[in-house]
Amino acid sequence: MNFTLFDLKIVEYSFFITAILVIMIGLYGALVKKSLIKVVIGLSIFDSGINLLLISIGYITSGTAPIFSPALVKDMPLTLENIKKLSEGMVDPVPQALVLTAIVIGFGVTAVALSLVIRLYRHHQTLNIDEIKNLKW
Amino acid sequence: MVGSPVLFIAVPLLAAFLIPLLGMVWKESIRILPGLVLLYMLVLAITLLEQVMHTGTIVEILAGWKPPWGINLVFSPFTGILATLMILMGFIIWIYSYRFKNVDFEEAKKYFILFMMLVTGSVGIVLTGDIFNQFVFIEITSISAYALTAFYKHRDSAEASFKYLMVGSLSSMFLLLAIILIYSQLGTLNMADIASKAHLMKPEFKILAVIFFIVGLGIEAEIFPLNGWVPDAYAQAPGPVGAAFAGIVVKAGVYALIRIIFTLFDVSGTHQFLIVIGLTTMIISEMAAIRQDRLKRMLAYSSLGQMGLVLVAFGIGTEEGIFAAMFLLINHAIGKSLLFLSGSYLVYNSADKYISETNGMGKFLPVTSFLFALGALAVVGMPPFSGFWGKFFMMSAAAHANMLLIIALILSVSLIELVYYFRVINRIYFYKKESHITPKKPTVNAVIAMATLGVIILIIGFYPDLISGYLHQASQALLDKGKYIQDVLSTGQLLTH
Amino acid sequence: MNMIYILFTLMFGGAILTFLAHKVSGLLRDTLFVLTVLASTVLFYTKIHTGDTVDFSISGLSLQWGINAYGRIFSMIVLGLGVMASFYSVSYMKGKERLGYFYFNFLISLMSMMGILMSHDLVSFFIFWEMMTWSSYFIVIYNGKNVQRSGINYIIFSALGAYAMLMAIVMVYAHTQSLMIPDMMQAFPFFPAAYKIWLPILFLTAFTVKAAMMPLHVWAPDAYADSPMAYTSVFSGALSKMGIYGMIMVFVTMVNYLPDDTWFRETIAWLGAITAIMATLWAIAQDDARKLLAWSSVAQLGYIITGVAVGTPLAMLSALFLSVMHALFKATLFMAVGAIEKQTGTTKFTEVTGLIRKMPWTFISSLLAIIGLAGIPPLGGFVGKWMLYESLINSNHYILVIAIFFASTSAFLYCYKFLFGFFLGQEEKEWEHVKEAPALMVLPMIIMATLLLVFGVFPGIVLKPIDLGMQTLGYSTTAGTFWSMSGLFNEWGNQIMMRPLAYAIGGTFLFFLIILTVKGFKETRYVTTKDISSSGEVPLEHENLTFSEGFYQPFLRAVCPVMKRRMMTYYQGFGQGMEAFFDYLRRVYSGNGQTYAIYVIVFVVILLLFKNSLFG
Amino acid sequence: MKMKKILVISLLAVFGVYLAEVLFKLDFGRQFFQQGVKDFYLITSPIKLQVANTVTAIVVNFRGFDTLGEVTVLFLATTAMGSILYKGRHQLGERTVLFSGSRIVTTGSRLLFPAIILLGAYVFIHGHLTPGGGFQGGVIIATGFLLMLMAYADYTVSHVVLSVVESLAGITFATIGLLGMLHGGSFLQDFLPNGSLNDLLSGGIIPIIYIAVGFKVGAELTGLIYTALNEKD
Repeated sequence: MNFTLFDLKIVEYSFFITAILVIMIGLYGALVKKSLIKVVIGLSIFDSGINLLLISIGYITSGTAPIFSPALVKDMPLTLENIKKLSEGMVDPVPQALVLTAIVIGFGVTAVALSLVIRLYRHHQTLNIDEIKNLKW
Repeated sequence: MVGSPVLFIAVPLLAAFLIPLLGMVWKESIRILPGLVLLYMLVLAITLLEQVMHTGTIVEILAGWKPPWGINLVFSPFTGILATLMILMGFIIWIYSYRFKNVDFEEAKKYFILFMMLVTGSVGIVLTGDIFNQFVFIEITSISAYALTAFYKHRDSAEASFKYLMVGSLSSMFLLLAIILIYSQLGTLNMADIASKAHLMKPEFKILAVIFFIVGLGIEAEIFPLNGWVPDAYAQAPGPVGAAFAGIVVKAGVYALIRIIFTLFDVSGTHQFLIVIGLTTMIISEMAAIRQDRLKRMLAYSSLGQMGLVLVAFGIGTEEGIFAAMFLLINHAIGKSLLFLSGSYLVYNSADKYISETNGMGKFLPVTSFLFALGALAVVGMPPFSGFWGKFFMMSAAAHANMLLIIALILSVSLIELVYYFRVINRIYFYKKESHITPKKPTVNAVIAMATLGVIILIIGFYPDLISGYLHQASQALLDKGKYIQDVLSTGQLLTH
Repeated sequence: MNMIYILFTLMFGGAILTFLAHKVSGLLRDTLFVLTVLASTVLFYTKIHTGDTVDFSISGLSLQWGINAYGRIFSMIVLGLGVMASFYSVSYMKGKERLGYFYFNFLISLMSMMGILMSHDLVSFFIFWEMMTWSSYFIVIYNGKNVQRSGINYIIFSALGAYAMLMAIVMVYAHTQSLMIPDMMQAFPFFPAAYKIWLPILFLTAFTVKAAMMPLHVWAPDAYADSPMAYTSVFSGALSKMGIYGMIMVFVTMVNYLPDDTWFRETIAWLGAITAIMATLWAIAQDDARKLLAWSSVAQLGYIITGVAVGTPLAMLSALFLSVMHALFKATLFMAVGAIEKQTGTTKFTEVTGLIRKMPWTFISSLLAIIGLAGIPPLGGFVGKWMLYESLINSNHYILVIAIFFASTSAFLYCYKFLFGFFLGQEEKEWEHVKEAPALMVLPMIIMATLLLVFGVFPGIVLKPIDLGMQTLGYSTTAGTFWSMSGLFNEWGNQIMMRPLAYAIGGTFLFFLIILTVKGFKETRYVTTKDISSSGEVPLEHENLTFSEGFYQPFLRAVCPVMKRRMMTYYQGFGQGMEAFFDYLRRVYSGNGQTYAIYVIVFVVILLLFKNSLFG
Repeated sequence: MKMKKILVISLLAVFGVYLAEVLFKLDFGRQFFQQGVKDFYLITSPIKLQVANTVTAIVVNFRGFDTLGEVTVLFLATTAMGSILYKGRHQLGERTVLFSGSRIVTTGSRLLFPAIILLGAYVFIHGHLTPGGGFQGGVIIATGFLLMLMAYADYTVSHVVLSVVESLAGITFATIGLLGMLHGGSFLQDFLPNGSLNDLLSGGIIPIIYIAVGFKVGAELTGLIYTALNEKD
């Protein structure tokens, strides 16, 4: 019997487990930490967790990158059948495209968040989120 | 053929990229160009709307790929009306804020770019037929909104914006989670395709996706436990931006939520959930509104309450209910924007915006005060202004669905709303002006913008037929899920193969 | 274009033009205002006939306007008072601020009252009802006194009523798919049992608010007293009658079909009676003429409500007749108070005395109105009250009769207070300069007082249209049984020989009038309040020795246990409790961004935990 | 405070368990759906578009509209940051980092800078052939500028140039979209000859858009860094 690491359920799902753990850590940071910077870091980690989850959705066991590189298509005519056969071993490209967008958006949000933190520090002279609540009720 | 729906996105984006360049050459252009773009969009929207009402939904394919492979925009009667409403509000608010930050070129440039993108993002949310694309537009809208909320430098606006950002980024994460779940099951992102394949999803995935969508979009649609940021953001943002939030952004959020619930999945219980959550939102925010001593916060809470009412109306789920919801939506967009626009002149002087600052303004700012009162009457649903019809249709839809208890609850909450609006009107007209306040006369363009909104309120109030035909078609379009799927999936020629 | 459209266009256009004319010139504004009222009255009476209707539809709702004989009774009150009050207000409001605003709302409220009477469908009824509410609200707060109190009370209660009505309307609409009032009447007997109970209750909530019935009356005294007197005459005279208009319709079309309607009628009748008693007592306790009249209005409406609730043909006749009479005498009285306020600047009995010789015309019209109010023959009030007593006795409501009789008798006390406080008593130096009010103010009062006399003597003039109206409602004609037009004194009370009694009363009245006048001219010595000495001391100038100070103290002490509990305190307590609760509740918006984020997660977790019961 | 921690942890535990419960129903490493859009992309991209990197084909062509939105998000983020940190016309910010690096650092940076830029350009030009693309290349370029800004205390980047570059790049993207509309009837439609697979000049509009995106992202990220760096009270 050809036993590989991937036969273990826990290893097989390690991507998901890691992603969920990263999400939890990020959320914990965002919800509990007092420092605004840490809150932003927490949100950013949360974002990474989601991105990890997104990318692992598209994974296919021992799949290749969805690129028809010269080495791959070297000596076969580009017929529909050949391409189909090649594409069966490739991982799903769509989550990769989506994650690219998600990362960029996450980056944009983080940039805005950090600039807001600078403003808040300027205004309140503190980064403690519990002290920044002039607006309430 | 004036154009196609994609121009609603492409033209303002092009203009947004152009503004920094043009601004170097001709400074006034940064103010004029957004207006021209919005005007063009308005003309386009009205033309397309007229066309759609007669010939049926326009589905525009992008990049030459037929759905579900490419992204597509859907200009149906339902989305078309919302898009037109948003663009109209955007244009009016542009008129209002034409002289905004008159002295500071850099700030004005950023304001106009961000504002235009706020409108464009909201229109994109409404028009797009792809969930991931919707997510991108939600982010465009949100980032513009964060920046606009924090626009004033010497107030607590950064605090409000940070709260908005915290909750907002959670919202986008949950949206992504929902998209991941859907993609993992169906391998597609197109709304119509998802809707037609929804039965293939495992139920636990479907329900989890619905929950994450409700949370993610609920933050944009401002439902109860997720709306803590709303009063802060509305109150701290500049007046026109507050109006845009109430008139444009929240509408997009509600649209997205409604689209998910009505079209994407056929999960039972979502309609009842909408009703419950709408009622909770309405009750709690109206209760909070009556205890406010700051005008803009009061308006913000009131806006929450109104949106709760809209959700209840959507939750009824019948054609009548959706019609009523659309009516309420339009009324709220116009009325609440008018309140924000005129209200910000009534409390122009201080950053605190206490309601007591409006005392006696009726004498000094007669037109603004009058329009404020008009907006308040429209929002509380006094006949013969536009709000009444929305309220009436809503009530009669609920009665048809045999939800008498809900009617009673809504009406008793409306009583609270009535009280605080009339308290403000009383102050404006019958109190003595506080001595340290110097009234600020509205500029001409502001008066024009506010008066336009006032006239719309009166016209709809006296002649609701003007829009009710469109709204009936719109509500049918929303309900007819099969037609939506067919319209989208049968569009266009597959340009390859 | 149909005349009905023209009527509404005229009134609405007139209102807007008047509002705009305010910016141009005062004279133009006044002219336009009076012309609008006059023109619409003329139009209504010459061009619009009973039975005229117009149909139209808005957003798929088919609506209908028209006028029937029943509406005509009330249109008489609305337009008649409208014309009188418009002349009066031109003079009364002279020199005040924001007249454009005042006249605009005045005309809108007249228009909406006509609209209520001419609506044959529930939606336009509701629209006009709400327009009436806000236009009158804007006038209530016009003076700027107690704006947050009286104004907000008024709007809360009105809205409470209006929303109850809206709910009833949508229930009817959902059930019958039609908004027409006649359709509703026809369909009512076939409604489900729960609807049969709730519909009348909801409608009555709306109408009794405007008619100021007991638990919902608290807005009325303040609102009546705080609005300008020129409008209060319409407010109390005509606007409150819209509540009666609606109540009668509810009783005729709905309560009659209740399987067991006795308890319903009894409850409302008793509420009306209690309103009458309590409001009378409160009226007696007032020192301000506005408040006194306001409470008195509430009391009078209580009788009318009792009449409506009892619902026999005679009771209904009396209620409608009393409505017309109340409009006349209460409007006259409010106008008189307005005239006094205009001339002296105050309306307190404790400050003004002895105006009889200075304002004789005001006095005479007030006198007639007071007599009418107190129900003394030969004025209109007597006829109405007599019919009310009779109907109550005929329908075996003996205790109710006693209650009404008690209220009615106690009303003499405040009537006297009003008359005595203002007009009789010593003349004060302070008021020497006071002159009679301008002719434009006096004339409407005189006209109305005269009408009161005429209607009292010839009640048939009023009873005939009322009878027509009641036939529209489904009553058989009362002309032959209760009254007819034959003879000088109409034989409206054929069960009782009225004629000798009336002659006797008339004779006595005339006798005393002549004797007292002659005696009065001969023997009266005019003194001031300071013309006394008590315990060897002459009172100082600033001491208030007016007779009206502490008027009726013993009586009030006797009834004070009843008056200790005021409805208002309960409402206030409720309101404060609610606001405290709201204040507590809004603390969920803690102001901390992190808390809001935690709410999001809490929400997610709740949804996840209950996902199986929420979504299936 | 402790309460809050416990509350959050328990909430997160519930959330995580539910999420895991659902995700573990997926067979990791296998395709979970029958007729997804990905098969179409994988086949069409090399055959019709002649694009070797399917991800790029999706990002720029199939879902090019998303990318336009994404570029807009970045553009808005820079605008937003500028707006949020803006202090008024006459108050220019001061550099936070006031000291230069040592001679070795500065020289090394100067040496590396062209190489980094070149790498970035390579990455975005070859976006349709190899892993990478406009965003990645743009980020690499921005790191080059970051290096320079960190190494030199007085290194400045012209805001005007950045803004012109980013505007022009954005306009290029939008204009190509509109040209596609003129040419073929739909926005962002490919209207250029596609060439052949794995050639540098293949894939129609994809290289052009990715070059524009590369410039734009590079300029925007540099702008963001520069704005944030000049934030000192």
